[in-house]
Amino acid sequence: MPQPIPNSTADWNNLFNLSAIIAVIAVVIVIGVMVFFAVKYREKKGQSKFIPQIGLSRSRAREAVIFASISIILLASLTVASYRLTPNARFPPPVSQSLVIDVTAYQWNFKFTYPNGAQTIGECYIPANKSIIFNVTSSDVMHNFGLMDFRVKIDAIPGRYNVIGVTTPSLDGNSQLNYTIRCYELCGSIHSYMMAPLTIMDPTVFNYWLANQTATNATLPGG
Amino acid sequence: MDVPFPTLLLNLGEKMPGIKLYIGIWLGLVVATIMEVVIRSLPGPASVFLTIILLIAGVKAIAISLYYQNLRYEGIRLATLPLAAIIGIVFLAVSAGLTITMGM
Amino acid sequence: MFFLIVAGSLGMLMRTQLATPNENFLNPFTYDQVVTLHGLLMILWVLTPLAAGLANYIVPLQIGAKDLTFPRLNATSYWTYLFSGLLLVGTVFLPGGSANTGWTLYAPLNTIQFSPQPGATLAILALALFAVSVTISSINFITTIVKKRAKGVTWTRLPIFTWSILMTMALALFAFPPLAAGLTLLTTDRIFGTVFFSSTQGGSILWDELFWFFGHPEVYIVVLPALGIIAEVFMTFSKRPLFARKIFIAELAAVTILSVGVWMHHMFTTGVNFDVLQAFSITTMAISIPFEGLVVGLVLTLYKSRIKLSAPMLYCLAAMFTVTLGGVTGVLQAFPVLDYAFRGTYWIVGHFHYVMAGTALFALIAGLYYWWPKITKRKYNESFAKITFVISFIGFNALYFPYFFLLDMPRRIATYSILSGWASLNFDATVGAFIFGPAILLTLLNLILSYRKNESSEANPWDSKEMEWTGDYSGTAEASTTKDNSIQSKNGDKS
Amino acid sequence: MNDDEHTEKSKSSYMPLIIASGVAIFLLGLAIYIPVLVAGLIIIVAAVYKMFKDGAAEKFSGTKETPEEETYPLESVTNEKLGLWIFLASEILIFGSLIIAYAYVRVNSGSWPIATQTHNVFLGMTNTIILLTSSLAMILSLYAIRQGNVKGLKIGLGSAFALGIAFLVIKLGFEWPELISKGFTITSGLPASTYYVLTGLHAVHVAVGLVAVGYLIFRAYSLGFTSSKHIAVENVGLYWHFVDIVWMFLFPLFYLI
Repeated sequence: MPQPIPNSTADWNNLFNLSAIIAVIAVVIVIGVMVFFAVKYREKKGQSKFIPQIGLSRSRAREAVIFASISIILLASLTVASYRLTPNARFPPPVSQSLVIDVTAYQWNFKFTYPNGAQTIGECYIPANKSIIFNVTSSDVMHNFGLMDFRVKIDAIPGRYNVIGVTTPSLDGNSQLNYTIRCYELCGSIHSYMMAPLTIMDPTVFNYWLANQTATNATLPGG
Repeated sequence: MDVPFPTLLLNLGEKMPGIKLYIGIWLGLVVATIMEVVIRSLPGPASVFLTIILLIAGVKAIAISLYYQNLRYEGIRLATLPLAAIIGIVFLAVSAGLTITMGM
Repeated sequence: MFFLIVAGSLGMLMRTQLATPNENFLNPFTYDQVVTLHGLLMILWVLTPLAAGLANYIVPLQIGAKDLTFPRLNATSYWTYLFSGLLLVGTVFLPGGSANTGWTLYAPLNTIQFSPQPGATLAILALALFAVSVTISSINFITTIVKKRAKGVTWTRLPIFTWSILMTMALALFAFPPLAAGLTLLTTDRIFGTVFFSSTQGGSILWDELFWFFGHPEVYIVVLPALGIIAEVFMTFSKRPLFARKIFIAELAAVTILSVGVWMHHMFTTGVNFDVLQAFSITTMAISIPFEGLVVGLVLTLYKSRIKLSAPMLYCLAAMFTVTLGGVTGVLQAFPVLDYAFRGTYWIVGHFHYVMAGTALFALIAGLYYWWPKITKRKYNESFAKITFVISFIGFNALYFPYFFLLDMPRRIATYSILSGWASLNFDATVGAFIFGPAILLTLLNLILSYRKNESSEANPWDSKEMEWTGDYSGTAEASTTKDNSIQSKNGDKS
Repeated sequence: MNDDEHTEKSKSSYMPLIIASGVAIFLLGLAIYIPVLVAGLIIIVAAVYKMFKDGAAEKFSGTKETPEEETYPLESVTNEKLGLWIFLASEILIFGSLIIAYAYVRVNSGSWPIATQTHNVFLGMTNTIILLTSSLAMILSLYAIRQGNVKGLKIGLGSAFALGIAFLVIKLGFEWPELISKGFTITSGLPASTYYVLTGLHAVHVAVGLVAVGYLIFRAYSLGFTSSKHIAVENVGLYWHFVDIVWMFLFPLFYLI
């Protein structure tokens, strides 16, 4: 059964497609016109070098303004759209309604600390249908907590806590959902291998698992 | 762009005030320096010190650049260079400052 | 040139490494060094000085000066540049190797704790020396352009390329000192044990600020001369005046000024105050507007013209393509929310390779071809040039276009697993690299060969109207029309 | 870039090459092996001395613009002065960035030692006044030579030089040892780092300025300046005053606040 697409990803894809389409259109127009000119006005054999002047001495303020205003309108609309999405990641719902997980990145792995003090290294388990807040920091160099399946990233910076929030999708039929957390900032030799599986489980299963964690405060084998 | 430039301005760089002015400025600078130290020794909130003392420092710097570096007589066009640099620095300072104080 | 080849081959090494999953052609540490050196050399030691080198010869000609104002300083700048580059390349041979931090040298990975090898220190010092060199030459160029224009070369008649160089140098003057400051702090950190960037009191954000305050203008330092060259070549080969010349210059100026005010879009994911970031995302979009104006102006220059598709023209058309593509992808990154996904991925790599490797390199090659007869009095092999152009353009796109689909592949990873599904695209890219690299080498070969068989070219092979070719700086021909905003249009009339 | 080489050849001087290589070797040593650094230093000193001897520093100055050049909007400014001001602009940016870095880490780190307890305010103030006085001496010497008064020039330059030396002696000879004895060494955390780096870099600038002033004195005695020919005096003066201005900010930032 296919894994559901998280909301944040869906929104992101919409915005991306929208702007990508606009971008592609822009490129096609500009380049198309350029190539068209380049071909149409190509210098032909035996053609006189004399070309009739069309009023090019005149300033082109009007055209410039028109082009500028078109692009301003496009950009402004996209901006509004993008700012409507942004807060989901940067300003997640209040802590009271969400599960807060402290993430400590270090060379070269992630350590996840759950509200009840349980810790996992190199793998993360979160419940479905819940807003999760990752409280990201680093214990040595600058890393990046990248969750591309949710289209969110935040830098893990020593001496600083950065918050990133995601809302996990519902399992709809899957026993669990598997995603990958990657480091997206060059952090040393093993950077390429610095990743951690993110497993989304059914909330009850998750609570049971978490309870077990506290009971035997065993940290799972690191990945 | 190509306006003929008044020739009397051409040797402004050479024009210099009297020797007395220089010594006067120097006295002023020394007094300002001592004032900074005195102000520091006065009781009061640190933020006030900071503003006052930095203001004095700024005034001193301006005085030096205007008279000793002769900017006052070079005309504004040359002064635009340091001004541009200072504007850039202020911009960097403000942006960087915002990232500290309000950073989450 | 030498550095171009070195850096290029480093790039090839990387592509070889990434051609197939789980490749062990380079070990990760070596790979990181290769990444770092490739970035530093290409951006700083190749693209920036290539433009400066051209300008060094062309700008005096365009403004009718005998030479730059301070020949000695010019020489000093050149030698410091050369030695700094040699130092950087030399770091490879040191025990412990070179810097392995990527060209952004992010703190605190760049501190002595995390990259203890002396090579890293030397690389940083080389960078500082380079900054000195650039500052010297920017002083020289600005003074020259302001003070040494021949009679008649008023600001209105100043050629576009000279304009672009003037702005480039002003930008360099702004951008490099903060970098130098950051490098000073970093050096003292590494040598005298100060704790700026190893401290957790905002050390690494501080580096971001200082570095990107330099880093983003640097992009424009690389791109502005390219635009200048494109404008010159378009004017010459389409026999048309530049479309709306004054507006073009104004847009150049706008880009220059704005480019100082956008650097924080490199820090969208550092989690600093979000309002500031949004402000910077707006400035970033603001800068795209004059930039778009430049591109449109260039395209409309071709309207109703007589285009001669010589090699320089072809390269400029290619550069226009890449700058447009790179530009729009850049605009997408201006949105913080989109950038959350883009940051540190191969999408970014593709974007700035289109802007830098594409636009800058193609335009600079165009400039070399265009001014070659002027500089060396030699004719290069036109058809050979066209062939190499086609090859390199195909190779370029085969190399960098796949990057836009590697949206979730982290940059600067030495290898990746077969499961990631990145293998095929990476293989394409590598194939492209092995087309692109040799093509560039052939281009250089072509230029060198033109030396060997000394078939001298006529004074003005493109029968250009530009001053460096005609050698007429008086402007008397246009004296009647100083109000006219476009000198070349009158030239067109007379022709 | 071939074009640079072309310029270099046409000017046929190896001084730039020597200086550049000297600096490069210096940095090499700084990074790897200190004795190499000394070698680089020797090369630089030798080059500078050579320049003193044949007054090559004058040759670094630009070619004069002929009257039929467009120089708008800076007609009244000589090329050298313009170049120097551009250089000063970049210096402003460097020191500005450093001060920003200082403020940044200072605000970010919660606790910061009280300046007046760490640093010797009296020495700092003395140094400030010394620098101010040397600036005065500098400008007065320029004033003197504009009047054609060579003796005044020599006195002015001499006193400026002496005061600069005094500044360095107080800073490196008294202040830093005192601080280090207090355990306020360069490796002891951010306050020390910022202090030593900023004031150290400023001290380096003072030293460079001293070399330049020394060159002026040398010139004043050997080739001599006249009321019409003294661009070097003015430009070195500009630099000297700039170093002074920087200290105007460093002093309160480190000693008072």
